[in-house]
Amino acid sequence: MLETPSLFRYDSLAIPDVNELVFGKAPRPVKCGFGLEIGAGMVFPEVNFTLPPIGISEETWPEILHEYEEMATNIVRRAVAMKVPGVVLEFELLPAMTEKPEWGAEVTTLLRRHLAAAYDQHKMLSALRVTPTDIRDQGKPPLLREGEPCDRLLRSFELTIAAGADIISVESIGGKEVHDRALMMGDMDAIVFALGVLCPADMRWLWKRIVRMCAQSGHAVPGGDSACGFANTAMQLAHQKMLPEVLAAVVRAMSAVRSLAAFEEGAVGPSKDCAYEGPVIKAITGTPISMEGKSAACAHFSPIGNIAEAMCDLWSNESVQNVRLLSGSAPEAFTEMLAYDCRLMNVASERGQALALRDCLTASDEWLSPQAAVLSPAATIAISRAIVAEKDDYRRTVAAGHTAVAIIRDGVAGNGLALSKKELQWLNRIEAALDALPATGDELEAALGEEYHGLFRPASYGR
Amino acid sequence: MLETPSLFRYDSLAIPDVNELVFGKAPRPVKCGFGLEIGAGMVFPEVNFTLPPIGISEETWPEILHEYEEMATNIVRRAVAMKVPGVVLEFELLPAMTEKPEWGAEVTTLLRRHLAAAYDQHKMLSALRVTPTDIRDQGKPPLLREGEPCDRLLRSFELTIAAGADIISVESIGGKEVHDRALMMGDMDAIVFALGVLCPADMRWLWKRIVRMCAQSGHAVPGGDSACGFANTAMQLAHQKMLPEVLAAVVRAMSAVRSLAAFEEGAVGPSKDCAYEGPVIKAITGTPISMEGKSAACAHFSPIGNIAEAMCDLWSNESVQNVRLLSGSAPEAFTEMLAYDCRLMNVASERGQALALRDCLTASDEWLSPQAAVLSPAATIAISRAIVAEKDDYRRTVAAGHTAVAIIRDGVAGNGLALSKKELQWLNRIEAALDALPATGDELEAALGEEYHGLFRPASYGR
Amino acid sequence: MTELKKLYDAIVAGDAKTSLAITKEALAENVTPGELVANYMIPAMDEVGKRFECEDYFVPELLLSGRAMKAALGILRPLLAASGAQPAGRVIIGTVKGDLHDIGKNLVAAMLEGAGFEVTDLGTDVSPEKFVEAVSERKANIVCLSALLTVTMPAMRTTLDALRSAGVRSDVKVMIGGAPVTEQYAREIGADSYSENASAAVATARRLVGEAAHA
Amino acid sequence: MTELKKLYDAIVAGDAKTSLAITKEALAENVTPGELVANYMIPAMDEVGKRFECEDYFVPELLLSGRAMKAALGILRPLLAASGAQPAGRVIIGTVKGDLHDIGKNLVAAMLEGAGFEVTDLGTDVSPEKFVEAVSERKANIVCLSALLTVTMPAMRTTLDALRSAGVRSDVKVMIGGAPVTEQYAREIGADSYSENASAAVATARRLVGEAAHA
Ligand code: B12
Ligand code: B12
Ligand code: SF4
Ligand code: SF4
Ligand SMILES: [Zn+2]
Ligand SMILES: [Zn+2]
Ligand SMILES: [Zn+2]
Repeated sequence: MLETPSLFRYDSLAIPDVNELVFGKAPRPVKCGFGLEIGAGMVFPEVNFTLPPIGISEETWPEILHEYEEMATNIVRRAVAMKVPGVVLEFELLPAMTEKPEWGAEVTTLLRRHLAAAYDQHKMLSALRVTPTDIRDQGKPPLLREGEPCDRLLRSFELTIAAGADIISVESIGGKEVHDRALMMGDMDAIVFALGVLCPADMRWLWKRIVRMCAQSGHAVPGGDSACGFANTAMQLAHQKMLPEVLAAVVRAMSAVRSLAAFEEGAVGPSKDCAYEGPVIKAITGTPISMEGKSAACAHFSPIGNIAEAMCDLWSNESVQNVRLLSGSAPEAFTEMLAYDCRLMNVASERGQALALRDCLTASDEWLSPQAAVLSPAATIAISRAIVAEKDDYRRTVAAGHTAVAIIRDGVAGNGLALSKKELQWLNRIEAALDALPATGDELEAALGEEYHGLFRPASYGR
Repeated sequence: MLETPSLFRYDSLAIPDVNELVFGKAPRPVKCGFGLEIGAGMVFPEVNFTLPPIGISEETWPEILHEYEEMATNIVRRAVAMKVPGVVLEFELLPAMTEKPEWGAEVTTLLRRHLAAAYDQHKMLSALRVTPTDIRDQGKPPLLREGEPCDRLLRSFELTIAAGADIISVESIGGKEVHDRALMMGDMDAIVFALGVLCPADMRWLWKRIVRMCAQSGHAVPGGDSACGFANTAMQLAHQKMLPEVLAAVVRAMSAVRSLAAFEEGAVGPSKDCAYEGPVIKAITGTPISMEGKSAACAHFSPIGNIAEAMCDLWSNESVQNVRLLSGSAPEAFTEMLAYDCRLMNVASERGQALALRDCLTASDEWLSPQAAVLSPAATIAISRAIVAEKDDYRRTVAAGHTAVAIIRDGVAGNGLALSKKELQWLNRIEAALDALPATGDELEAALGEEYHGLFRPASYGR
Repeated sequence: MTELKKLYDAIVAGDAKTSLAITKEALAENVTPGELVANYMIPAMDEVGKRFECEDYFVPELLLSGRAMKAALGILRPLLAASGAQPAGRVIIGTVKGDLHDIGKNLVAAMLEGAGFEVTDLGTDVSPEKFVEAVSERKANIVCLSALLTVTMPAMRTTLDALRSAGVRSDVKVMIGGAPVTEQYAREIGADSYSENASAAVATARRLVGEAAHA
Repeated sequence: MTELKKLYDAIVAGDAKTSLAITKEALAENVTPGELVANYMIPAMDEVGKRFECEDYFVPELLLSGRAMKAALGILRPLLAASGAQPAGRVIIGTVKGDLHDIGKNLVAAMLEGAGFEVTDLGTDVSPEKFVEAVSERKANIVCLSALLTVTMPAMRTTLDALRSAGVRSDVKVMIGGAPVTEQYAREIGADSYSENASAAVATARRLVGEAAHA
């Protein structure tokens, strides 16, 4: 089924002034859940949590519910004790809970019950984000717009919304079948094709549906998607010294285009925590964003621990297992840490020091890694401008890539960003590849190496 | 053996100006380890780590060494990757490693080797703090100045210094046998007797010896002691709603007197991380201090996560077990988190924003808990002044208690500090008890309830 | 009758003097020890426990009430024993080998006493052998092990092993606790139960005694 | 001889065309396949592995070298097989049931191939039965299991159980890996080994084959 392309495209920035791009404040705040308003001046913790090692089956299901009960109890208790002005809980379904959508819905109900009780008893403002797993990548090549996994994914949105999800997100995987290979081969052509052509096509198809389901529910808001499977995979690989950092940085900037597509289809935020492309989304659309940084060291290391905080509206720990630490459970401990970080930001805002804190957070990471360099408020504005200046997703992606290269070059030239010889060679190689790209995505597709064509189904992208 | 009382007593503040009392800067910086200078402008992470559940015996010893190898490798790797300007590792011996001092020394050697390698290969500046366990509390009543446990403790200092410890600390327990009972009974007389009479007597005896051993070594510095077994026990009990918070706050302030005694005997800092009395020590003596707060949520929850950071020179995570998180090992994850916090403070200092950040950190906790209220820079100066205005430890302790009560009352009256009726009743009760105290410690001892006299040996305190 | 309600009040208020005085008066007036305990003292301690749960009482209040209860019990116990009445159960408690933390353990002990258990506290750093010895000597129903250090948790297992080797494991229920201890760990080492805190420990102890009675 | 050094260089440089061309030339000049593999190709891949270790190469360079090696091996393998030469070992690899992460697993597979192992990649979300089937079909020496989710780690145990029930457990060595997996977990479920990363996996695979030979 081919779709009419959506018509709305951002062509200017909701936040053109870099000094308006700061944590806690978004031009289009989001109200949801139990009295929460996100982006209206305050930053709230977004607590993420997951199961310790345990198989998911009918047999273990009661035990699994018990784990979620325990996590919810501990997190809510700590949030209340910390007197947070509000909190978001994110429930990321595990694959088996999307395969069987009723399971995901059951946990949603359970978590929502805890938030309702905290609202009743302690007036604690809160919202529940639910993120079904994109399980459509099972076939090789994957079938994205039909088939059993696709049906279950859509059903999972439906059931979790019905069970009380306040914010809906997903980390969708369209385009990943090509991007994974391309990334490992360091092949810029194929990377750009995946990010600029395939990804947005799937995003627009999927998010049209999510937005519709949320609208019908009357209570759920479509939060946003994450380029996690793309840009965070690259970041992890760079962390493990498997890919150059400059490649990860350029992929990060380019990935914003595919995530933006969700917002052009009607997503309203808060964007997903692991979507480090969030600041670009915020600058362009004005929606509040969730970010994670040092507070997510439980889930992954990163060179962007402070700078990631600079423009956030929710502050997350990405994911932590329900294991025991000396103080108590890990989800409870991370709730406390996030709450303290948020307290600091909110007090800075109250005292008129938000920009000063934002700039310290930024400066502390900015020139220590190319991946940090593309995340500063200034870089965000530059990348955002480059994106909205172009009309189609492919050209936006290329433009974002060029801008990222330029930012990194500036950093090396004038700001003491130190790159190894190897990294510099890669930067040249990336730039040369970007320069050599054809004018349209179709031309690029035609020129693509044979090995990539077998990896994806054109029909999955309406091509 | 009675000792001549030491003569030196602080009678003024090294930092009389509240605006000079800020993180990273101490009038008397400490040089130690591999090129590290603490308190000279920058804040460094102090990483703490400990074993996962495992018995300590001849049999498990090789496995235990393997754990420490792994922890050291991971921590150092992360510190290098984060490009920290310097780092302190703290090795807190477990009781069995002090019982058998050779074990503690062996781990010291191991850790020191990792720091030496990082210095050689990466020019990473560092120091190793070693903290033997005060194992003298085995007898009932405990024998503090002689006997097997005392000998082993002293031997543990000797051997770990010889093995390369750069900074020596201890969490000494003299006075605890009385304080524990007094705390649980909420008995102010006995609390003051423990903190103001017994504790300082043991501290002076013990620290005279530690200072001498360090001086003889030519390389180790006597770091300082922690009132952990007193004030942090109270904090934990308040956290569990077993004791009123106001009692914990008053005990905190009073406990500074006993910890100060180490410095009057020659300790030079950096003080111990869990000694939240650190700011008072810094204000009075000018030595750099280690603190822990939100970053120590892995080890204990607390109402002072941000305010604890305001004046630190080292920033610690207190203790985390070598368990696996999604990102990697927990000690490695906490190394990253501490490093980001330090980056922020150091950049703020560079940009002339240190005081602004300090004040945001302070304001974000200050009036949310009486325990935070007594930890602000202003409260620190007030408590410090009250202490140095008195000549003997007993009167200093009473003065610190009065000042804490006054600070809390001010908070309630003018700063929105909310106390429950129960807490207010306790505050009155505490104040009344302080008011009714006799003029000297000896009089207090004579008036003490019978139940306390059997708990301690006067000879252990030279009484 | 008004007199006796004052016994309840004295215990709740933690007033040992009054509690002792009223108990003596009541005995002189021929009120039975059983009635005093069942109708006034246990309900008083239950009320204290409730206030503690609701965060209306802190530990000091709790301990003072415990003392008031103990003062009264001091004169009642010999009479009760003579009349053949039994305590709620006999508990051995201690912190395991290598571990000196005792604040939590002391609280558990105090709460159990308050609930009418006969508690023998072996202190801290207690070797497996000492636990075994005490079980046999005291004819205990329940053994409570406390550990605050992860490196001393394994001593809980060793203690259980020692109880087994000594052939007394089936005579007692074993309850464990302390900050690093978990439900799962209790299962792993074959203890009968775990409790998170002192009030939960009382409820569990009651359940364990019940189970033992029906076993 | 200079010609052959170029084969080494081509593989190190990841130049598949040249590597193929030189291999053909060499065969035409009657150099034995065994010599090409042992003296030029394996050393070249070892050098590549070293550069990767020293962070001088990233994965793309590594994979290109692997391709250059594979291109040459493509024409050598039939000849080697005819001469009775054996691969370093036969490996079955896959991501366990319920888990779709494959980047790490793919790297391990590529490195093992580079080191001369014959690798059968079963892909992701592989059921225990499929592993069992492949082991019997391929006469594998080593089974490699990957898992990135803690909730799919238990599928490693299930797979080992299936190998046992099928009676083929003793025919193969089992190596496991993936971010959440640990040495201790390997021991717990009775796998033969764990490796932290792809280079370590190669070293371990060599050791396991050696052990199997001596067993
Ligand atoms: C007070 C304290 C001390 C005091 C002890 C005073 C005393 N007389 O007990 C002092 C300062 C002496 C001390 C020393 C040490 N300590 Co200490 N200590 C603490 C602290 C701050 C509070 C413990 C406490 O009393 N809590 C209050 C009580 C009421 O709670 P609780 O003990 O958990 O008990 C409750 C429940 O657990 C339960 N419970 C307890 N026992 C039982 C038993 C049964 C049967 C049941 C059913 C229930 C139950 O009911 C209780 C009431 O609700 C904790 C921090 C913490 N977060 O717990 C560290 C802590 C326990 N100590 C720690 C360490 C490392 C040490 C030392 C090794 C430090 C050192 N290197 O020198 C030494 C070891 C001494 C030794 N040989 O045992 C670590 C332990 C790490 C670990 N898990 O391995 C902790 C967790 C601190 C930390 N975050 O790192 N400590
Ligand atoms: C990329 C990625 C994805 C991609 C996968 C792309 C792909 N084709 O594989 C996408 C986006 C699709 C994805 C999806 C999901 N993911 Co994911 N993902 C990651 C991420 C960021 C990187 C993994 C990676 O490729 N690393 C790079 C490779 C090279 O490293 P590696 O896999 O560790 O492999 C090395 C070693 O482990 C070892 N090794 C690996 N396998 C083997 C096997 C053997 C035999 C040996 C010896 C060695 C070995 O060698 C390799 C090379 O050195 C990690 C984060 C992280 N920190 O790891 C999360 C992570 C693994 N994902 C996670 C989650 C929760 C999910 C989802 C459930 C999310 C969701 N709720 O929708 C889904 C599940 C999908 C499914 N059914 O499996 C969690 C797992 C939590 C947990 N442990 O349970 C992680 C840890 C993220 C986090 N911090 O929360 N993910
Ligand atoms: S960053 Fe980590 S967790 Fe977040 S979604 Fe990506 S893999 Fe999944
Ligand atoms: S605060 Fe915690 S860890 Fe630090 S010393 Fe005290 S108990 Fe020991
Ligand atoms: Zn995520
Ligand atoms: Zn301490
Ligand atoms: Zn410590």
